[in-house]
Amino acid sequence: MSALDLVQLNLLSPPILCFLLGILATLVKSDLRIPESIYQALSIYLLLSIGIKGGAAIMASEGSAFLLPMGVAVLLTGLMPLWTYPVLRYLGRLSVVDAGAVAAHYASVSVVTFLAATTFLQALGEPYEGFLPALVALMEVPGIVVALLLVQRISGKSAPLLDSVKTVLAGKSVFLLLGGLLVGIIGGERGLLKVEPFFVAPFYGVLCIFLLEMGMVASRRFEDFGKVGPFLVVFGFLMPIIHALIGIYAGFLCGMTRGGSFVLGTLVASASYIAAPATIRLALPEANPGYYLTAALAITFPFNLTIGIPLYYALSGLFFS
Amino acid sequence: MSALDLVQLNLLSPPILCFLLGILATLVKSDLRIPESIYQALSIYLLLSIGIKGGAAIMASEGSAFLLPMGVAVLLTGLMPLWTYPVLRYLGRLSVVDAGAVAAHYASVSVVTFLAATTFLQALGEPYEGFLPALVALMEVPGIVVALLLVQRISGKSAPLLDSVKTVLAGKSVFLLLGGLLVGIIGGERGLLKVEPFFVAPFYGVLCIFLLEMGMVASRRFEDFGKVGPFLVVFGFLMPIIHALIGIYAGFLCGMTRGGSFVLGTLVASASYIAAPATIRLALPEANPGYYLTAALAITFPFNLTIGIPLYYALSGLFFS
Amino acid sequence: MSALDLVQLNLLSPPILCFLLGILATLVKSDLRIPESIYQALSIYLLLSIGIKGGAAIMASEGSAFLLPMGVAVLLTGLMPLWTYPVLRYLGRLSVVDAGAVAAHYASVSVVTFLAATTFLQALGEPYEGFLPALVALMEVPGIVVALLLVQRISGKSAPLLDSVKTVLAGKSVFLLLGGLLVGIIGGERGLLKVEPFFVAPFYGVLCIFLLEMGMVASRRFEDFGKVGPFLVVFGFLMPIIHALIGIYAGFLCGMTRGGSFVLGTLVASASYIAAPATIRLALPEANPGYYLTAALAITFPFNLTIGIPLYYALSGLFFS
Amino acid sequence: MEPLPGMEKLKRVTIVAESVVSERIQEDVLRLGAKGYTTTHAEGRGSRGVRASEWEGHNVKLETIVTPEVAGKILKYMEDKYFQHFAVIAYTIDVEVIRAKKYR
Amino acid sequence: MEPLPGMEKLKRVTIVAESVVSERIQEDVLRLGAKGYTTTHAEGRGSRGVRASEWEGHNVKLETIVTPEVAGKILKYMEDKYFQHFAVIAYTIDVEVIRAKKYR
Amino acid sequence: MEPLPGMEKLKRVTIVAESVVSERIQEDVLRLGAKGYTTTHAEGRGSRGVRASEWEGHNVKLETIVTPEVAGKILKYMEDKYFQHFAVIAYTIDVEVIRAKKYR
Ligand SMILES: Nc1ncnc2c1ncn2[C@@H]1O[C@H](COP(=O)(O)O)[C@@H](O)[C@H]1O
Ligand SMILES: Nc1ncnc2c1ncn2[C@@H]1O[C@H](COP(=O)(O)O)[C@@H](O)[C@H]1O
Ligand SMILES: Nc1ncnc2c1ncn2[C@@H]1O[C@H](COP(=O)(O)O)[C@@H](O)[C@H]1O
Ligand code: NA
Ligand code: NA
Ligand code: NA
Repeated sequence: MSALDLVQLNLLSPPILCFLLGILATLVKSDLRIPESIYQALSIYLLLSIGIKGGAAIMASEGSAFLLPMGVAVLLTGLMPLWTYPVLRYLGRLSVVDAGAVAAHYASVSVVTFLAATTFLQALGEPYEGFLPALVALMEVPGIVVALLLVQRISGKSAPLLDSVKTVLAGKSVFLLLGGLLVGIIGGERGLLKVEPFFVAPFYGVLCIFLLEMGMVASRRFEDFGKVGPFLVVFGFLMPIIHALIGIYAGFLCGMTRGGSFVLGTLVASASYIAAPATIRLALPEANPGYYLTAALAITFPFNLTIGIPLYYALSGLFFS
Repeated sequence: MSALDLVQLNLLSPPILCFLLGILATLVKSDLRIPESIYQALSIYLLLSIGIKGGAAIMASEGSAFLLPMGVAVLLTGLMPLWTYPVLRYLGRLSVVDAGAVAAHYASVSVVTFLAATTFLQALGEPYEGFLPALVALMEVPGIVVALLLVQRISGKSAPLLDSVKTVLAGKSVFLLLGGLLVGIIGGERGLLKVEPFFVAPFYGVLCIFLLEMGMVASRRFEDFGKVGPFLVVFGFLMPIIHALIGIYAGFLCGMTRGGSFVLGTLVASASYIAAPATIRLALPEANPGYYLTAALAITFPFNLTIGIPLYYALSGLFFS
Repeated sequence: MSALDLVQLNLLSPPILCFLLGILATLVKSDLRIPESIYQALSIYLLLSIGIKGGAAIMASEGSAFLLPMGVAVLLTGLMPLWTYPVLRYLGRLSVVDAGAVAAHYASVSVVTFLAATTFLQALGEPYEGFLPALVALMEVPGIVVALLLVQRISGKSAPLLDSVKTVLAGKSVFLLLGGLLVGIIGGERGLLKVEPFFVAPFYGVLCIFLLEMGMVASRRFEDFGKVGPFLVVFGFLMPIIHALIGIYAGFLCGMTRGGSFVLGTLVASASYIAAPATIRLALPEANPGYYLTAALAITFPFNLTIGIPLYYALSGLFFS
Repeated sequence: MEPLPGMEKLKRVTIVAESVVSERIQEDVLRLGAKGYTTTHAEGRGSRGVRASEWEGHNVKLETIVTPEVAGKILKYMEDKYFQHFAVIAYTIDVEVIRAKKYR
Repeated sequence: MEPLPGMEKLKRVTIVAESVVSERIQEDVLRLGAKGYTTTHAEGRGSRGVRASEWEGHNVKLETIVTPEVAGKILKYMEDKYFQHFAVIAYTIDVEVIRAKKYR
Repeated sequence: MEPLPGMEKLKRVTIVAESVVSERIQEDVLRLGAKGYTTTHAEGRGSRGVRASEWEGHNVKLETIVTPEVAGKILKYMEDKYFQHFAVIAYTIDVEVIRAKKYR
């Protein structure tokens, strides 16, 4: 498949079309709104569903093939602030807290980007490891913690780190992912079977509605591009590509399939706009959400969803061929 | 099938039973309420789903068989104010704006009435054209615009017509229908397949809950019958029958199936209570919602849903036999 | 199957796991919240779905096999206050209104406990009568009315009993159950078929989300254990077991299957935390919700859901073997 | 602070009540002379703690603009009828309105 | 009652409007000089009765803290532009704020 | 305007805060002496603009009826603790209540 075919395959899938429709809704000033409670219900559904499927897949997988990739993914995610922070601080000239805050977001992951990546693989008919949803849960937290530690180290003031770790672990997104994992692991294949018509079959349709809303949310922030300055815009487009390459290569080294390595790469490339913002807002209140949210939500997220995913898949061909 | 059998077939289907249950809820003063956000979520689901299915059906249909019926449907809808306005103004003695407002509602369409008509055909096992959902999207707007133009002409004052056209096009109901159409057309059969377990399979169940709410909404306005005067009550029952005959005949002339012509007739017979009220409220604020909403929502809508649909189907037998 | 196997079978099913997850969410102080409108939508879905399935099952059942069990269930439920009231008043030393209020709750039923019982039977592969959902609807009301009558008798003041009966009958939970029954009876098998992908297939998944919320709701009240005193805590654990035995035996005498008798027993053992509290709050405002809600919701409900159900099933072996 | 020119002083009564009684209170308020009211969903904490049940929803906040006389009547009625057994609070605030006759 | 020490008096304008006009009113309010506003979903009863439609949602309540001058302008504008045809009410309340310059 | 007979004057403190800090503020308010509070979901516009994220929900409006002393304490605390970094506003209104001892 040519690069253009890949882009097209991605852009023309209903979830991504709905994302673009959401952007259009903002552009034509439609009065369409997804009520807040519905947005929350959809999130709860998606997170729990990912967790349960991941858990059931772990139980179904033979041996412990998932341990190495998991360890590597967690490590990678934990290390990311070590290079993103300096880039942001010294190349981007952000303040200590702002650099730390942005680093935290890029060192965590975006659940919806993950879903878009797996949707893409399914359309392509390319297989991937079933335990990947478990990765999402594990990759959300470490990078945030490391970034906070870094800021604490550098600025010298003792932020309430333990509090932050508790906040992020008990925060609803991580709680639902891990909780779903538990339900999936304990309930196993048999449990999954009973709830399959709810948690599995309608999943992609629900994702469509969710992405419709995400399109509106992201595009409402497009106008903030000007405020964040050119550096952060470039960062938001380039950094994910570099991260994707690192992630794909890591997957390759762990012996994962091409599909799995591509998903891992996309996860590494993605920036959190759910777990991270909530945690950072409380742990580093002096950091400007105008920087970290705009970069993660209005630049990197739409980029990954539309161009990034087919690009990373094409790039994964460099390692697998 | 006898006329009575048809009425029974319609009334005893779960969606219509739920509509009646909603009316009952108001009568026995139940504290049952569908939360506003749920009502909005159900609407978004239904509209998007209709659009996507219509779009995919257009792509699946061979040739351009849908062009003629579409053109005719749009034309018909655009012409409707030309006779409903004078009837309302001179027979009904409504003021210029009130007559224009009511005409706008009857010259647009009701999405839920459309759904009830197709449900009925499915219960009957009668086939119909797959592109019909696209008709719904196209028939919502023109009649409203023409009615507004008419009022502007007659009253001499220049209403902000362009604004109104924008309002109704970017309005959530039209936006979702057209947006869904686009997603369906671009995503095609293959896209539909992925979202089928969400947007297609549970559709009739969702419609049940929606109609439960509509029953409550409509019956809460039953007491306004007295306020609108006898003319509008008669108008609300008779006009749809005349419109249905026109619509069925138009379908017949276009070479549509009996099922398709019946649906077109029902669409023409229906009165909008979603796109039209929102637009009219802003474009003609001096018009009394007590007239147009009561007629469209508390008279014509329940009439079509219960008696109208089997009646129009029986009437379609006059042309097809 | 050993008793432990039964407990495990129950605890490890996804709905119960989600209930435990909800308790965990409160314990770790997660900020997870199910929005109120979603909770209400899920309830409406579950109640309507139970009703429709029950109604369709009644139509599908041959003869009038359901009449005897129904009559017995209603009678049993109506008699319950006659022994629970004295126990609460004289052993528990509650005031007249408080004893009456608690008695009313235990003489009604919990819909979700019913669902957990049938989920359990399905996991076990044990058959049960299809008309059982109809029982739920019928067993909600009589016990509440009798308890109110009793209080009225004893305290001598004429509470607005007719009002209360109207409140509970038109109250949303009873209205939806009975309304669903009607839709199911009138629409029959054929109607059910159309709405099956919405009302039947995803049911257990929806139940999971609902129980996640119930876990949070119940556990938020755990701290009230201290306030209600030791008697009510013991009552909340022991009374259900006695009631379960009575119910199972009644089912046995009516010639029901083991599965059906077990479900009847569980229903009798359950305490209402939906229809009863709303009615009692208005009819006996001087009764302390701290007693009746804590007992029904924070003690008996979690007990039945986790230990009670496998226990009652094991106990049903005493009669059927 | 002086009232803005052309405006008249009235009272706004605010009632926060557990949902189980909110529809009744809406009827009460109109019967006691209010010409309208505005309600919002609310949650809250107070001294009484427990409510009927989650299924009933949380609290409802009702605000109604009325003459001082009607305000007095409403507060009196709330006190007599609801304060003892239900989770209800009520208070008044001075407001300034245009076209006061809408509220009389 | 005396103002708390260090606080300044301003006006809070409250507008309850049927949802169909609520976004317009939000823009109006900012244009007329308000520095911010807070909105909540509301339902209500008044003299006019019917609204556009359920699909549009119910009412929106908007509260904005402003100087007396801006308050006067907003009320005047509401009266001229919305009172006749739309279900809209507006009134003011005296409030005390810290750091009043945020609202000027 | 004169207070209605039998009523006492108190302060109502209103706090509008981005949701990420709303639970903390609820605890703060009780700790500082309030006997209860009422919250509603709110949205809004102000000078600071961006919030944590949509996933956190919008703003929460909290209203609590307290004595002037407690009101002063709460405002002071909000100013010290939240005003600089969080999207939070706070102000007071004079209210009249029956049975003022519920709020003391
Ligand atoms: N001091 C207070 N300030 C504001 N609202 C209050 C206060 N006390 C109680 N409330 C509200 O009134 C409701 C009933 O209070 P209570 O009857 O004390 O439980 C609570 O849920 C709160 O919404
Ligand atoms: N006296 C009143 N007190 C409080 N709110 C009112 C009052 N009258 C009207 N409203 C609110 O204003 C909206 C429009 O009122 P109306 O234009 O009179 O129908 C109503 O839906 C209520 O939310
Ligand atoms: N002048 C104002 N009047 C009413 N509410 C305001 C005002 N300014 C800000 N707010 C509310 O306070 C929140 C935080 O404001 P800010 O910190 O200025 O962004 C906003 O989202 C509004 O809900
Ligand atoms: Na990342
Ligand atoms: Na029409
Ligand atoms: Na019971």
